[in-house]
Amino acid sequence: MDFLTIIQLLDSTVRLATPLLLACLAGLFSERAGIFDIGLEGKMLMAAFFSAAVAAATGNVWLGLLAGIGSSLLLAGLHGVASITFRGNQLISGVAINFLAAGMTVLIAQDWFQQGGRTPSLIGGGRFTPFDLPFAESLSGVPVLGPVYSELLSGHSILVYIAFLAVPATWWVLFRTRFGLRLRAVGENPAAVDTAGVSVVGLRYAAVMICGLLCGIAGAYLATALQAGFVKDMTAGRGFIALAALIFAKWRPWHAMGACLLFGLLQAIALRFQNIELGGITIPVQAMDALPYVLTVVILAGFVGKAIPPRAGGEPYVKER
Amino acid sequence: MDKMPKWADVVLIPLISLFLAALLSALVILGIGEDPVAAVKLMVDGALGSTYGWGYTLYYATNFMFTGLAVAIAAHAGLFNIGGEGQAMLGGLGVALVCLLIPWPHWTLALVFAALGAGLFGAAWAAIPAYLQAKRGSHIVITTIMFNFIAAAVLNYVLVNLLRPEGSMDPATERFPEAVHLPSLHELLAPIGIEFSKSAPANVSLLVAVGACLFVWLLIWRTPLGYEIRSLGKSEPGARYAGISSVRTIMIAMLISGALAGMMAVNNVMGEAERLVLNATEGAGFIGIAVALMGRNHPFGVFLAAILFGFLYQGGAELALWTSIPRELIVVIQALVILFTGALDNMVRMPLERIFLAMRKGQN
Amino acid sequence: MTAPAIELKGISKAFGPVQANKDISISVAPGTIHGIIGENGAGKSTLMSILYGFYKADKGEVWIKGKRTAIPDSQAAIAAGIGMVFQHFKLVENFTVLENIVLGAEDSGMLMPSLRRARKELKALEEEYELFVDPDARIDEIGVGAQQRVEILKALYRKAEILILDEPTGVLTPSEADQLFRILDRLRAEGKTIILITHKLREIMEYTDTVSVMRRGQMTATVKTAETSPEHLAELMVGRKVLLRVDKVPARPGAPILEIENLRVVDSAGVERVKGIDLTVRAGEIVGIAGVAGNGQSELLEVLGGMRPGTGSIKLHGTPLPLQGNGSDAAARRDARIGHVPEDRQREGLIMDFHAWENVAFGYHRDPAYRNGVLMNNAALRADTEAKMQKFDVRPPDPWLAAKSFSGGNQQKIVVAREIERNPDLLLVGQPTRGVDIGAIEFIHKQIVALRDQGKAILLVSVELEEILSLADRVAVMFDGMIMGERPADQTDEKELGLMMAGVAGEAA
Amino acid sequence: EPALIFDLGGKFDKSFNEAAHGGAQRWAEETGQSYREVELQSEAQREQALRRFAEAGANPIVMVGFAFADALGQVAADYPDTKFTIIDMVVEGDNVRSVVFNEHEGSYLVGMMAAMASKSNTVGFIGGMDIPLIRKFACGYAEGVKAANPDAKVISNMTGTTPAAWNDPVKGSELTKAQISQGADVIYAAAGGTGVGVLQTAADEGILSIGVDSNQNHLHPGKVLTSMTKNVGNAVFEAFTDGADMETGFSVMGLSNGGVGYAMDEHNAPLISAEMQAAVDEAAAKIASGEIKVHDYMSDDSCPALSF
Ligand SMILES: Nc1ncnc2c1ncn2[C@@H]1O[C@H](COP(=O)(O)OP(=O)(O)OP(=O)(O)O)[C@@H](O)[C@H]1O
Ligand SMILES: Nc1ncnc2c1ncn2[C@@H]1O[C@H](COP(=O)(O)OP(=O)(O)OP(=O)(O)O)[C@@H](O)[C@H]1O
Ligand SMILES: [Mg+2]
Ligand SMILES: [Mg+2]
Repeated sequence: MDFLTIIQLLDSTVRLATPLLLACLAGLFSERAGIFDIGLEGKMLMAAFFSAAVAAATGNVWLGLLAGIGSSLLLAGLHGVASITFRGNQLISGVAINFLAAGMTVLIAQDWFQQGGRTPSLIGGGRFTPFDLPFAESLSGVPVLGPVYSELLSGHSILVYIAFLAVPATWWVLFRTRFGLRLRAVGENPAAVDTAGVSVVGLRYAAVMICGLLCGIAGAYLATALQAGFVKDMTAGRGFIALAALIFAKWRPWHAMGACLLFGLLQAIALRFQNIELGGITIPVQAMDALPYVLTVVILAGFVGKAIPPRAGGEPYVKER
Repeated sequence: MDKMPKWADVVLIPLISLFLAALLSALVILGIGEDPVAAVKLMVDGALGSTYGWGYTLYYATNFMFTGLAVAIAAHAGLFNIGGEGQAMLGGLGVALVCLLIPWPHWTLALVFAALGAGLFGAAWAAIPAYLQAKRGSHIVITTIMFNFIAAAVLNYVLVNLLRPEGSMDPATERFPEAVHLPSLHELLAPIGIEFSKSAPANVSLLVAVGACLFVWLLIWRTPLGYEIRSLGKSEPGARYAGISSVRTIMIAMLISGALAGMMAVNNVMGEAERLVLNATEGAGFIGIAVALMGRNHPFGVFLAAILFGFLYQGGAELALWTSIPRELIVVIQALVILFTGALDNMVRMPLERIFLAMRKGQN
Repeated sequence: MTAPAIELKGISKAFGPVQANKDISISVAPGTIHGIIGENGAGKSTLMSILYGFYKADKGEVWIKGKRTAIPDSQAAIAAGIGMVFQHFKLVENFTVLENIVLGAEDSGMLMPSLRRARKELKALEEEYELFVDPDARIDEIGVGAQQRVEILKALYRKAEILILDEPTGVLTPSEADQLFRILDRLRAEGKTIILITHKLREIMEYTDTVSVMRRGQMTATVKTAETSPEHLAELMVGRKVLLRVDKVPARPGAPILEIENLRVVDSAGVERVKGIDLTVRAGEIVGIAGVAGNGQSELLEVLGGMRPGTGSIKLHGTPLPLQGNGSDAAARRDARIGHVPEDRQREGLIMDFHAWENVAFGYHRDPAYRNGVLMNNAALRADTEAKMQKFDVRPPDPWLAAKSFSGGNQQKIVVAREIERNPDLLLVGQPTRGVDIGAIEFIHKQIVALRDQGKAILLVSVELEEILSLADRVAVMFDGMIMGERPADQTDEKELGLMMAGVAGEAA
Repeated sequence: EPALIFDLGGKFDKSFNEAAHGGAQRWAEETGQSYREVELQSEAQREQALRRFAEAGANPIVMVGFAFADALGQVAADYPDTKFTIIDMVVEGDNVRSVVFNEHEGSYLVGMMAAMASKSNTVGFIGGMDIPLIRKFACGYAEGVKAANPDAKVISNMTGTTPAAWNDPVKGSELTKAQISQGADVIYAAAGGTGVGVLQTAADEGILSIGVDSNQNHLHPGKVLTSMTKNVGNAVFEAFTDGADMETGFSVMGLSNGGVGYAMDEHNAPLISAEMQAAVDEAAAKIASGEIKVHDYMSDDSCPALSF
C-alpha cells in the first residue's frame, strides 16, 4: 500500500470515526451518570432525519443541525422520564427508543416528502462543506507532512473538528469540574450524592440531555455532512458500534477516541476493500464488518482487561433505608 | 402486604399500557394525515377478516411465540436476551443444513430433525454470551446485541460464499426438496372439511409453537429446573444458598432460550420460504421482547401477545399494500408497546397503587 | 432557657401500608447527646431520615434552634446545620477521601481549588477532633472505622451543628467504638448536638444525656439517662418484662459431629477472610461464634453451608466434605444432612416474591417427597407447608401468601421451620433473631435448644453477645478471620468476650 | 387493475426502481387509470406481496428485479389467470413475461464517452451487488472505454455481496474517493441507491460521473457526464398497457429496440462535444446493426476487457 492510499484510508477513518466518537461520548456521559443507553442508535437516527428534513426545507444546514439536536433531545428526555422519573428498565427503554426512531423517521419522511422514507438530496447550503484549515493549500506540497496536514487533517466538515475537540472537553468536564465530580459520583453511588444534598434526578437528567445533544450532532453529521440527505436506517448500527467502543474504552474519554478511530479504520478498510488478502489467506469482508463486535465481546469477556461499568449503572435510584 | 391485588399487576397494568400505546399510535396515524379508524378497520379486515388474513396473522404469531418464549424464559432467569434475532438467524442455518444435506423420506421426520437442528444452532449461538455471563460476568445484553451483528455477518458469508447455488444471483440457498414441504393449515384442515386459504403460509409449525408454550409453562412452573431458573432470576445469593448453581442454571436457561429462538426457523424458513434467504427473521427476534413484556413472561400471555403482534404485523402489511401508510407504522406501534409495557410501566403502576391503597384505606 | 437544638412536632410517615412513624414529637437540648432506641423496624431510621431531608414526612413540623424549618431535601438539612452518618455509609467507593468530602460542598464550578481548600481544612479538623484519615486514599482501600471518620468529617466540613449517627458501632470493634465516643464527647464539649441511634443499652447508659424509646412507629417515652436503668429501657422498648436468659438444661455433648481443621476462605476480591480455623462441634451442644461483624464469621458459615469455596478440611461424622468443586455446593451439604438458617433471610433464605409454600421447598426442591415423576408435586408441598406453619405458629398461616408479605419474625419462622423440620445432624444458624421481635425470639430459641436436646450439633453465629451468651453452651470468638479463644458460656462474660472481639487474645484457647 | 412491486431499494432510489415507477406513472397519466404498488421491506415479503396482489385480482403484476425470480417461480403456477412480468430475469411459465436488457450495449456507449472525457486516462466503475448482472455492466463499459482509448485504465469496485449493496450511499462515496485517489476522473455507478453517494461525491470532488438506469443527469447539472438509460419504465408501461391479455414469454431490450441508451439533455450538453456525440452515435448504429458485437459477461461468465 502506498503512502497516498494510507493517507486516504486514514482520511476516511476520520470521517467514519466521527459519528462513532460523538455517539460514544454521548453514551459516556449518560453511563457515567448511571443511565445505560442502548438507544444511541435511535437518537442518532432521529437526529439524522430531522436535520436532513429541516436542512432540505430551509436550505440552511445550521437550522438542520438545531432540529436534529432538538429531536435527539426529545428522545433523550423520553429516556430520562422512563428511566429516571419512572424508574423503568433502562435497557428496555433504549430498545423502545431505537424502534421508535426507526419507525417514526420513515413515517414522517414519507408524510412530508413522499420519497419512500427519504428526504430530498441536500444541496448548497443544506450541507456541511469541507472546512479548510489555514495554509492547507500552500503546505500540501511539503513532503510527507504536507499531505498529512492538507489531506488528512484539513478539509473535513466543521462537525468533525467539533467531535474531536469534544474529547478533551469531555475529559475536562468530567475530571476537572464540580459537575463532573458529581456526575461520576451519581453513576457510582447515587445515595452518596443524594445525602450530600445534590439532586440525583437533576444530575441524571443533565447527563442524559448531554447525551442527547451529542447524539444529535452525530446524527446531523451523518445526514448533512457525511451524506447529503436522509435514507431510512442510515445509522446502520453505528449506535451499537459506539456502545461497543464505549465498553472497549472502559468509559474513559481519550480511550473512547482511540476505540472509535480503531473501529472507524475497520469500517474504512471494509468499505474500500471487499476481501483482503493477507499472506495467502483471504479475509472476507464480513469478517471486517463483524470485527468491532467480536472485539467488544472479547473485551467484555475480560480477556483483555476487565471492563467495569459505573457501579450504579442500569439501576434506577430508589431511596432506601 | 401487597400494595395492590395480583390481577391488577398481571392484567390491568398491561391492558392500560396497551391502551396508552394504542392511543398514541392513533395520534401518530392522525399526525401523518390518515384516518386511524379506517386504518384499524383495514388492519382488522386484512388480518382477521378472512382465512387468508388469519393464515398470515397466525404465521407471524408462530414466529413471535418462539421468540417471545425465548425472551420470557431468559427473563425468568433474570437475563435479558436481546439476541433472539441472531439466534433465529442461526436457527435458519440449522434448518437449511438439515433440509438440504439429508434426503428426508417424509416431512414429519424432517420436521423433527429440522427443529433439532434449529434448536441446536440457536442454542449454540446463545451459548457463548451465556457462558461469558455465567463465568465472567460479561453483561449479556451487550454480548447478545453484539452476537446479533456477528450472526448477520456469518449468515451473510455463508449465504454468499458457501450455500448460494451455482449461477444464482440471490444470496440464498437453493430451494428445499419437495419432501420436506411442511403442510400448511390449508392442507391440514382440508381433510376435516375446513376451507382454509391455500396461499397463506401458516403451517404445522403453529402446533409446534403452541406445544412450545405448553412445554415452557410446564418447565417453568412445574419442574424443579423451572423452580431453579425462577429462583436464580429472583435472587442470586438465594440461589447460592439453596445450592442452585448459577452457572449451570444460566447456561441451561439461555440454551433453552436460544433453542426456542432458533426454532422459529422451522416456521419461516422451512414452513414458508422453503429456502434460507438473507434477513429471513424480519426482526422477529426483537418483537419477541415486546411479546414477552406484554405477556408478562407467562407462556399463555406470550401466546396471546404473539397473536396480537401477528395481527399488527399482518395488518401493517395490508396497510402498506392498500394505503400510503408505510409498513414502519407497525414498528412505531411495537416501539410504543415496548415503551409503555416495559419501560414506563411504573407510570401506570404508581397511580394505580395509590388508588388501590386509597380504596383499601376506605374499606378499613 | 435556650431553645432546643431540634424539635420535632407530630411527625408521621407511611410507606404504602406500613406506618413507619406515627405522630412523633421530641425535643433535644443543644450541647447534649440524645439516644434513640427501639426494636428493629420501630421507625428510628425513618425519623432521622426525615430530619435529614432524605424522606419527606407526611405530616409534622421540624424546628431547629427555635425556628420552624422546612426540610424538603438534604440540601436544606445541611443548610440548617444538620449532618447525618447513615447506618450504611454513603460514600463513593472509588473516589478518594478528599473527593468524597468535597462532593456536594464544592466552592465553585472548578474542582481543583475546592480540593485544595478542603485539604487544608481537613488538616485542621483532623487535629481538632483526632479524626485521622489519609485524604488521598480511596474509600475501598480503607477500613470501616476510617470510612466512618470520613462520614463524620463530611458532616463537620459542612459545618454541622447537629450530628445524627445511625447505629454507628455495629461495625466497629469495642476499641474503635471507644475512640468514636471520645470524638463525640469532644464534639459535645464544643456545643454540638448529637443524636445517637443504637441497639446497645450500654452505650446509651454510658454516653447519652437523654434517651427516647420508639416502639412500632411511636415514641413511647423520653427520659433523662441518669434517671433510668437498662431494664427499664428494655421494658419500654418491647412493652413488657424481658427475659434475657434462655431456659435450658446443661448440655451433654456427645461425639464430634463437625470437625474443622485449618479452614481458610479467600473472597472474590482475593482477601483472606478466614485464616486457618480449627473448631469442633459435638452432638448435643450449641457452639456460638461471637465477633464484630465482618471478622470472617459470615464467610465461615457460608463455606460450611456450601455457599463459597474454601481450603483446609471439614469432616462430618468423621467423613471429609469437599470444600471446592464438585460436591461442595449447598445442595451437597443438604444431602449430608446439614441445615442452614442463613444470616440474611431476605436475600438468601427466602425468595421474597415466591409463595410461602414455594419457599418451604427452597433448597429441597429436588427432594423426591416433593416430586411427582419429572414434575413437582405442588399439592404435597402445600400440605407440608400448612403443617409447618401450624407447628411454628407462622402468622397468617396461609401458604399462598408471598414471603414478602410476612413480617420479619414470621419470615424467620418459615426459614427456621424449613431447616429444623428436616431434622439435620448439624444446624448452621446465622443471626437467628436479627430483626425479629421478642416473642418470636423466644420461640426460635426454644426450637434451637430442642434440636440440641435431640442430640444434634448446632453452630450459631451472632453479633449479639447477649444472644450468644444465653443460647450457646460454648463460645468461640472470631477476630480478623481467626478464633481468638473458646470459653464455656457459663464461665465467661461480655467483658472478657468484648476484649477478645477487639483482638486481645484470651488465655488458654 | 395492474400492480407494480418494487425491489428493496425502494421506488425513489433515483435509479432502477425509480425508472419503473416513472413508467407506471406515465401509464397512469396517459390512461387516467390507477394501479397498485408496494415497496418491500425484506426478502421474505416477496412471495406475500405477489400472492396478495394476485389474490386481490391485480392483473398484470409487474416486479422489478432479478431477486423475484424464485418467489415468482413458486407463485405463478398458482394463479394461472394472472399475468406476471419480471424484469431483469428469466422465469419460465405460461403466464410470465420476462424482460431482460442488453445493459452491456448501453454501458459500452457510456464507456466510450468516459474514455473521451477523461483527462487522466483513468476511469472508474462502481457496481452494486457483485452479481453477474452487474459484471455485465462493467464489462460492456470497459470494452467501450478501450474502444475509445486503448491506453485508458479502468478501475472497478463492487459495493457488496448482498442486496444492502444497492442502498449504501456512504460506501458509494468512500469508493468514489478511493478511485479518485487512484486517478479516476470519470466514474460510472451501476449501483442503484448507492450511486447517489457516488454521484454526490464525484460532484463534490469536481470529477465527472455517469448515472445509470434512469436519466440522472439532473442530479448534479454539469457534473454528470451522461447516464446509461435502461428503459425499465418502458417495460413497465408496455406491460401495463398490454394488460391482462399480454403476450408472455421472453423479451430482450437492447440498443436496436430502444431498451438501452445514453442520456442527453440540457444538464450535460456542455460536457459533450459534437465529436464525442458523433463517435458514440456511430458506435450505437453499428451495435444496433450487429457490426460491433459487445461482449455479454453473462453469456460465458468472463470478460475480455476487464478482470474482476
Ligand atoms: N423505603 C421504605 N419503603 C418501605 N418501607 C420502609 C422503608 N423504609 C422503612 N420502611 C419500613 O418502615 C418501618 C420502619 O423502618 P426503620 O428503618 O425506620 O426502622 P428502624 O427502627 O430504623 O429499624 P432498625 O433497627 O432495623 O434499623 C419498617 O417496617 C420498615 O419495613
Ligand atoms: N419494604 C417494605 N415494603 C412493603 N412492606 C414492608 C416493607 N418492610 C416491611 N413491610 C411490611 O410491614 C410490616 C411490618 O414489618 P416489620 O418487619 O417491621 O414487622 P414487625 O412488626 O417487626 O413484625 P415481627 O414482630 O414479626 O418482626 C410487615 O407486614 C411487612 O411485610
Ligand atoms: Mg434503622
Ligand atoms: Mg420486625
